[in-house]
Amino acid sequence: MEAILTPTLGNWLAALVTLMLFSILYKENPLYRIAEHLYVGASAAHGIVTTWNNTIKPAMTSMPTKGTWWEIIPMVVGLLIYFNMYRPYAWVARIPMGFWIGYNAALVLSARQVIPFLSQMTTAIKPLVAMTNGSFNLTQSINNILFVSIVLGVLIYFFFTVEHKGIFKYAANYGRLAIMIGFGASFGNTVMARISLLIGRLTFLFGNWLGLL
Amino acid sequence: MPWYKRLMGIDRRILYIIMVVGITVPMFSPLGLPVPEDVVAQAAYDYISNLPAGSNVLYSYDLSASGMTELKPTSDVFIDLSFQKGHNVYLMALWAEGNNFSSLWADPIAEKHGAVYGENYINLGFMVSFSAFLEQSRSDLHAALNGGIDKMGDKLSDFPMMKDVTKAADFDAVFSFNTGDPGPTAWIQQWNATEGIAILSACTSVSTPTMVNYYQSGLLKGNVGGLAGSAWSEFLHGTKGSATGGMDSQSLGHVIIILFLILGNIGYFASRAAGDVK
Amino acid sequence: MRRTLPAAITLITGLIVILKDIFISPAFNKLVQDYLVRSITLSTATAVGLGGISLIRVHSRRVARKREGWYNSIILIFGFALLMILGVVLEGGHNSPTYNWFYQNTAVAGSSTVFSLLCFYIGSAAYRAFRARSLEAGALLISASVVMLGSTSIGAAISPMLPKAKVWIMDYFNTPVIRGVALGVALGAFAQGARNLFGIERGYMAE
Amino acid sequence: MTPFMQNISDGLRPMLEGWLYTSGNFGLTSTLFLIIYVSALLIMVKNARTGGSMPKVRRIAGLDAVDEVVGRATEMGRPVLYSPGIGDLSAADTLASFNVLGHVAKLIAKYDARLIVCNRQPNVQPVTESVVRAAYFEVGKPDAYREDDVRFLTNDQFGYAAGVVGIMNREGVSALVMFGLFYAESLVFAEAGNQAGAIQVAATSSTSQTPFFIVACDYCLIGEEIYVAGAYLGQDRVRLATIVVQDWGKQFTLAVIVLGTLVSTFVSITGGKGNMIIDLLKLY
Repeated sequence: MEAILTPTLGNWLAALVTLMLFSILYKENPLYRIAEHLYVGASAAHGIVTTWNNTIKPAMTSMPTKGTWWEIIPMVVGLLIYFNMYRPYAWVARIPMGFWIGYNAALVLSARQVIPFLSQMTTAIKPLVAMTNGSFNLTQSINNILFVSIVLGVLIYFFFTVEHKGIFKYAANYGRLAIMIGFGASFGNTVMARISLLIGRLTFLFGNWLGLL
Repeated sequence: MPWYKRLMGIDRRILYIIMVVGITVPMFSPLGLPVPEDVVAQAAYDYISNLPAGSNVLYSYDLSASGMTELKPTSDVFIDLSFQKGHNVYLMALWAEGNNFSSLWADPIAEKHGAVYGENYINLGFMVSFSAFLEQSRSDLHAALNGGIDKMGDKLSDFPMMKDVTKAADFDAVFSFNTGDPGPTAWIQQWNATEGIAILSACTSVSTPTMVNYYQSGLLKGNVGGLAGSAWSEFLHGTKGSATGGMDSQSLGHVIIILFLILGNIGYFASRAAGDVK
Repeated sequence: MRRTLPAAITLITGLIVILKDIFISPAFNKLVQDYLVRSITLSTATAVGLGGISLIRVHSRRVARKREGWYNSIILIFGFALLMILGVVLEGGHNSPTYNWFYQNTAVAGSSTVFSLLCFYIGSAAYRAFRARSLEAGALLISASVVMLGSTSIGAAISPMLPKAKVWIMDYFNTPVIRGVALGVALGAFAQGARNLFGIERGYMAE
Repeated sequence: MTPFMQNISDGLRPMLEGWLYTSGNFGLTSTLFLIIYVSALLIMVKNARTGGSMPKVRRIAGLDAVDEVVGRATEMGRPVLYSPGIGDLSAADTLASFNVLGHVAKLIAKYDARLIVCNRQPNVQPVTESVVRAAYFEVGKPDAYREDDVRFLTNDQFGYAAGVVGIMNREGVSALVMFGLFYAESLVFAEAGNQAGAIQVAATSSTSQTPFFIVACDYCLIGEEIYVAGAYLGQDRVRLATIVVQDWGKQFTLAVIVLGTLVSTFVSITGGKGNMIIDLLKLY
């Protein structure tokens, strides 16, 4: 098999898939559809194959040797989810769903998540009057005031049960403006990553495939 | 049609062509602009280079192919650095795709240093359920690693470098090359919050603000953010890799996007002045 | 039975996990680890085929009824079946060279390509949607431009102030905004977890 | 740490060690916070169930848009595409998304329009199926539910994105409703959606993706707003009650930061060291 499936042929296939998917930039077309369907099908299979090889198969082969027969129970519980496709007994599928949701909801709500929350709170605290070596530091003070006031403004913006009126209105508007500036910065800071991706793809096309680089 | 209407209605496909050309040209003839300094990447570099020889450093490839351009240069630099400093290098992946890259990127460097598998470095493979792994490894690392096997399926207990490493706390630092979750957040929540293990990260520039935030909160010891961070770590390491070269395409790409932004706004304000839009 | 049993399972499972996080008892912790966490892994793994079944069901029906674009569905089923068979039958499964050849050159190539489309979309979004319609939109636009220029070598060449302005915006606007939003998000997420745990929200059980 | 807090912390350590949370952390403030927060939540829920008075929730523009967008889609006779994001069940955003999906599905069922749901996670797929089926059942049109319209695409992040873009174009989707955890594919959906002529409403708690949604989508929810969406859209008293507790949490956070900042400023001016408020919080 390896004799036929050479790296060069592989590069051709990958380049074909790449160009067909890029064609969506022109408009949706039959070539895009072919690549899209191939990609979706292959990657969907990959998810199942890796789960089978990494989890289910090892668990089943180790049952007789390690005596972990109890593992059949959670596997059967997992299989109950397939009842979801059979309408009259679809409710049976709620058993694994309930199990997963319980576990995951608890992960969302655990003391472990509270620690980063409290830690973030401590880092929002800064002295409004900053001193460096015993003397007043104006720039740092202004920056600190800006920092703390933005955190507070943003928090107030997210008050849902307090009507945005009076001082709250000003604070919330200030928070919202800060959110826009902050998110604008995030946007600008992302451009670099996106260009990197295109560089990576162009390097593949011009270098690995056409050998021009 | 008035000029401003034409300016507002440029076909997006023309914009796309301009972008491809602008980014491709420097790939063939570099402009040679200087690399800007990056203090957070510097912190990561300093942290790893200050770990004494014999430290156990876990490099986790929590990434998909999309992170290749930005993360491979960093991986090259840090794996090389760790071998130079005589660390024990542990490789693993929280992402299935990362499992390929851990070998693809690190093995050539290990070979260059003449490192012995199982003594100087080892590949622990891919963890299907990251949350289960991170949890279980706190008490029993070997069991958590796919039931005690390495990437190739060999028994961990046969390797000398796994003898004294039996729980998460035995690692001195974890370095996550990541393109999303599970990544540093998971490591911090599970290993840093509970075991106090130092976590470092190399991320794409999308996640950089979040990671810098973590760094400032002390949750991360350092972060190599995006191509700029990679280029700076190449500079610190004294190598000129693909990150340094890619920075030129970056500069041009940024300028083009800003030009689009300005063009769009000129068109918008002109038509507003003409009373066409409110 | 149809509602109480799943709700009870949710609550009990959740409480065990929460208790484990609060009180450290090594024996209890190990028990939860060895059985509960492992059960989650296994039950999720056995359920993974459901997605595949849904996908193949939709597309095989499309082929059977010769609906528009049915030949694309054949390609999808082909790609799916090929990797399924190779991944299960071949020695080494998804680590075997043959499997990897197909996977790398279809799915991985596809992944990098679709991801890199973002570069183009950022360009068209900058042109189309980034208009200073209001004070807020203007603020968004200006901070994005400054940060964009400040990130690259060209920005530094235009004015040494730009990289400094970028760092200042990131440190004193971006960071506190993300922190403020994250604090709210954390509180919201706790409430969301509690609503699901205590069965206050269970839309999937209405039938 | 201030000497006073150091004494307290040293005194408490032997008592708590081996019991509360972890070896590295105290687990004191985190546990306390969790217990108080959840208790407050449960008390408010009980209060709401027995008919206590409820504060009003302010308007959230992005959420009001959901009904409008679905309505417009119906008028045009084109389908609505719903994405619950790419997170699995362990993401709070995904859990929040189910409630919004339920609301959207009910509207669609009522208007006899068409809803397409695209999933990326195998274990989210059955839950969304149940939610949509339940919604059709509740509206009294169980037979109008089409199982082929709640689809699983692929576990692959960008494979999922490629699939959604294709479906958007081929099915002539008029509106794209995205509630859940999104990563880089956010902008692919938003821009490709725009090019396909769909109106977009988006919500995610991910701070790295919200900027793209703000720029490229017609309506966008920010941060915590996604966690109030279900209650807001359903106008359900019991769930609205939990929003009040979320607000108390924020007021508490605000108070702590203000107090901490005052102490910090005082310490800074007098040239002292440490901050008791921070030390106290750090008993987490």
